[in-house]
Amino acid sequence: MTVTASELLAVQGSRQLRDDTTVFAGVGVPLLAAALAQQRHAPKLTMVIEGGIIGPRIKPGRLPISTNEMRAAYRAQMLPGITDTFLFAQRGFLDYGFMGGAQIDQHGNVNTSVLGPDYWKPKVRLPGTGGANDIASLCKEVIILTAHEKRRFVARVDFVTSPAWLDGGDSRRRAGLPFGGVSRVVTTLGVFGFDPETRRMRLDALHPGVTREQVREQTGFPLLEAPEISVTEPPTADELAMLRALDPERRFLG
Amino acid sequence: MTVTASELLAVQGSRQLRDDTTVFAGVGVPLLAAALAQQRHAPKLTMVIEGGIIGPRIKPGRLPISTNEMRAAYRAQMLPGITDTFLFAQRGFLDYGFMGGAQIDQHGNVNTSVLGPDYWKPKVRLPGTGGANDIASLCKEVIILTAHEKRRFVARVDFVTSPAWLDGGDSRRRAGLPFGGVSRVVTTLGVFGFDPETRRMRLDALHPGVTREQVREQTGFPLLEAPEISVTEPPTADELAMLRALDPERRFLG
Amino acid sequence: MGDPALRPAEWDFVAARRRLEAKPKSAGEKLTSIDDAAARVTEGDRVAVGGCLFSRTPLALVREILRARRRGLTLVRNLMCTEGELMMAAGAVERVMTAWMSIGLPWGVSKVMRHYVESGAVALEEWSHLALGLRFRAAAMGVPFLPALTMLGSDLVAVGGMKTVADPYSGETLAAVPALFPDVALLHVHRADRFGNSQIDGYPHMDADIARAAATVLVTTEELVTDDETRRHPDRTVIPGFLVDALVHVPFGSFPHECYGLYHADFDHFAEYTASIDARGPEAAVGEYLARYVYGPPTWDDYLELFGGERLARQRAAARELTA
Amino acid sequence: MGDPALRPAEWDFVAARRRLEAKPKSAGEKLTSIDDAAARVTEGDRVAVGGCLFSRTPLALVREILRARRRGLTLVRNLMCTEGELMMAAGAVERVMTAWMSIGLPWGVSKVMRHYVESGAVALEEWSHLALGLRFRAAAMGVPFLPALTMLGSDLVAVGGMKTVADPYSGETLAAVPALFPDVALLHVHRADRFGNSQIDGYPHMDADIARAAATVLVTTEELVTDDETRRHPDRTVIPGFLVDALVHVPFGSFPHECYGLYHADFDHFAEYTASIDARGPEAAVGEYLARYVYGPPTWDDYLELFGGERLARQRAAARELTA
Repeated sequence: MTVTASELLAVQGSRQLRDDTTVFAGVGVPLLAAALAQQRHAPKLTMVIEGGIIGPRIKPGRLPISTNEMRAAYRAQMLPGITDTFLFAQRGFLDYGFMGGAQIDQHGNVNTSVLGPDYWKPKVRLPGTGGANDIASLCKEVIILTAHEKRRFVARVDFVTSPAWLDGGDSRRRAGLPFGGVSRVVTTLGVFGFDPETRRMRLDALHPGVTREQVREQTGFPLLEAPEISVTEPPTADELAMLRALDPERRFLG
Repeated sequence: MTVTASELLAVQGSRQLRDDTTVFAGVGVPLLAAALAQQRHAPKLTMVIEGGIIGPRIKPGRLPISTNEMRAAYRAQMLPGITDTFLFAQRGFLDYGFMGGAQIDQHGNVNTSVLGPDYWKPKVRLPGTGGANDIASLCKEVIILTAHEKRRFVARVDFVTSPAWLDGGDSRRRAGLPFGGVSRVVTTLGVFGFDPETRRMRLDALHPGVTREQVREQTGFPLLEAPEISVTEPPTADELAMLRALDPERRFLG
Repeated sequence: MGDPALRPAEWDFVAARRRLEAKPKSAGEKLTSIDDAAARVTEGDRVAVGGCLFSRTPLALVREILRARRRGLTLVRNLMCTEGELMMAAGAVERVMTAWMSIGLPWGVSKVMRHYVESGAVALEEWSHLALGLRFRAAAMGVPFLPALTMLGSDLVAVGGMKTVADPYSGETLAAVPALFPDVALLHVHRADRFGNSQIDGYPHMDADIARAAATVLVTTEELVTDDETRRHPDRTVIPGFLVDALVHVPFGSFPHECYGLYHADFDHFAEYTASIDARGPEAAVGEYLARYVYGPPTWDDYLELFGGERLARQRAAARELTA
Repeated sequence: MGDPALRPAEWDFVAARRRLEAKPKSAGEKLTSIDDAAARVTEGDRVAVGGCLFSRTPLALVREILRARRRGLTLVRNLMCTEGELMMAAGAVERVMTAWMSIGLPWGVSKVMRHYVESGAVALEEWSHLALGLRFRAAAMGVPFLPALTMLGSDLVAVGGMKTVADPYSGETLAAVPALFPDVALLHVHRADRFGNSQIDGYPHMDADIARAAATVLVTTEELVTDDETRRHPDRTVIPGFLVDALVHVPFGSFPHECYGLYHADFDHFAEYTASIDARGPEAAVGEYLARYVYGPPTWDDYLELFGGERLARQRAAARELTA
């Protein structure tokens, strides 16, 4: 069986998480990636879910489709309510925010609100921020997992739903966001960081077999490149076995 | 058996409470007065206690001596925590604040902090505000129950622990307290209100057998007098029987 | 419609408090019928809906409000789901304030929401999830705003008209998330006594704050218990009786949405519902749905019969398995 | 001593957050010994004490800190009781921040508090009860202040140096209650698993906020349970394991103070204690008490033996009767 795009994202995403940390994870691939990390190399990782859920045990084959349902809360350690869950992030207790994104720009800002120039007359109305804005504002570090497609990777998002580095430089700090920011974008093509000065997106690593040209073709803005671009380790048999056991019906793994 | 000072305060205090309301009551005589009101004429009254206790059943003979003990929480309807209990008052849910006071002045301000002119070098250090300041700031209406003694009724308290009408006039509103204020002072000699303009203390009613002169002698500032000073109804046999049944060991009734 | 200015009634804590002060706060009987409860929602009200997404949604109350043909409502809910779609399609709502609206990942972006919002029929005022939570909490605390570190720098600030505040100690700029005082709160809980003391199991969502924020509080409960029972576990009570205006006993009052520990959401029903929308378009499909599930069955029991006892038992078993 | 200015470390939310960010937030083992836990309190720390008055006071931790002869502490507790008196008499504390201090109505104004405060040995910084609660809550929320309507107009404002803030929406002036970030929190709970997930029965006091506000969190628990057990009732957990630094299993860890549902406060003991103070004066009487109850018995079990099993059983029965 070949590795699907979702499997690649989940495995590469899971490797970003250290042990003895907390991760605010969205449902779908982010939650799978967090569960994989917990099983493989980060047993003392705590998963936090937006519906007000701390430390659930993810039941193989019973993955939640929303952050507000009993499968997301399965054998949880605590159910503190939604507002108080976000306040853990605001206080500084949540190390990682792990999220997807409809549209992302060269400074890591994400749009999940509207397509088109006028918020009040949207060309396409998307579902909205949910907790994405809060995760992007409040977690110590945000990691975005997303398919790498030209229509998603735009120079400037139509609407900044979730702030990363805003206009780059110190504009995030000046906007009143002293903490956090997007540290990594893990895509189906590679792993990206941000230049510490300009806060423009930078190619750090390519997945095996992916070329810089492919990345450039699928990116709607000029990318910076790290001095040395590494190649990621492909998903191991172990990682894939664990991951596939979590989602045997392949509802999220494709 | 004659009526003790505490019995008089409890009965006269209880009559101030209407049905279908909530009362934030201190332990001791205020709580006894609230329990009597609930038994006699206000069955749909909810008692709220500072320790984070809503709607307890006061168990005869097992009256609490603090707001933070199991007897105060006996058969309570809710235990929301201390901060959230005060926030009910701030939001406007608590109709009456029912409290005592060490030192009270002509504008109803109460001192339970320090005696002497310098807070940091007190002549006598008293226990402090507890929740009295909050009750005085936040309840819709505050009723003070106290023994009437000259050393307690002073022109100006040494220290404003619990604000009533501050310097009179609209000074309470100007200080940032748009709600509440002391409406009544029920003492061992009579019932007092405040002039709606000057917010100076005013004699409204005398307990049976008490003269204006007695009141003046026991008050350290000039008192206003209502155009018609009424005489309160003495405690009825019913009221006294109910009250005494609540405190058969006379731990608070003296 | 596209007016970004905050309406003062949302954050006016002095007026909101005066409104509460004028109201009896009784420890007495609150039990009534669903239509009497729903009748307390009036034209143009700002209505806050408890639960979250398809969890503990007060659907029996929502249904009854639609049956009473209320119009011009502003609907406030952190994550909106089918209840919002029904309100939009029924023409009951002119504005929603939310952080997110659709049903869930498998069913994609809500076509109903897109139809009514993109056409301009309904304004969707978006706030971040935490910001909406803090709006309720500020109101619950009786203050006009709460300082926060969220939403700043994003384009959401301009949508809702949020302001900032300088911390008087450090001088740092913080978001000043404005209070949101609803006219009415609709809530569904696990158990309550007839005096309105209400207990919730599992995830509490934002219901406790919403109950404190609103001027009028309407509650449906899965189970009606004696007050001896609520008093046995006072540390489980999240809404005190004195702030409840009307209580209705409605088992399965959130169905086909879920109620933690009691019944699982009916995903098959969502799939049928969205398939019908895909096939016939939002207006026709939801119109039929309203006729069949809302305007048709006179009582909630009649409504539940459309699902059938077997379906209810299946969903109950699924919930038990996940929470036992 | 009489410095009314707020110390920036109390409200500096940026520094407080950086401190948390630098610390591992682990789901791993937290179980340790009482002396290892107490060793995490260092000279000059701002120590927040959970519970309230004589309820759920973390007395085993307080005792161990006194045994370790810590000095220069600032003690923060909403209503202070005998634990504060012991800390004062032992010379451990130079400042207390509280709303009220004594034992309870029958025992009058604390002579120990009067002695040490009136002599200038200890500064007593007074805040209203709600204000102290909001100081912890602001810190728990990670913000430098919370707006409120309390304390304004009173002389307490000048004592603590509280400022005001203008509501950016209405222009009204509100109290800006400053955050209070403690260095260490001492808490006693009903049950916890070895990973620190902690549950409290009955009145929760301010413990949940204190745990979120502090940089280091030390917990003692009446009962040590498996995490299967805490996971069975996740809606009872008030402190998540990832923020707990040390957990110690200490049955009767609050005695002679009470623990809701488990044991009643020992009023006879308070009466003996205060009678001794009345007879011999604060320094001599509390000095003897410290020798007998704190410095003498090497372990908490030895300490409990001074009360005796019969006394403990009696206090347990009294609690059961009131909460059954």
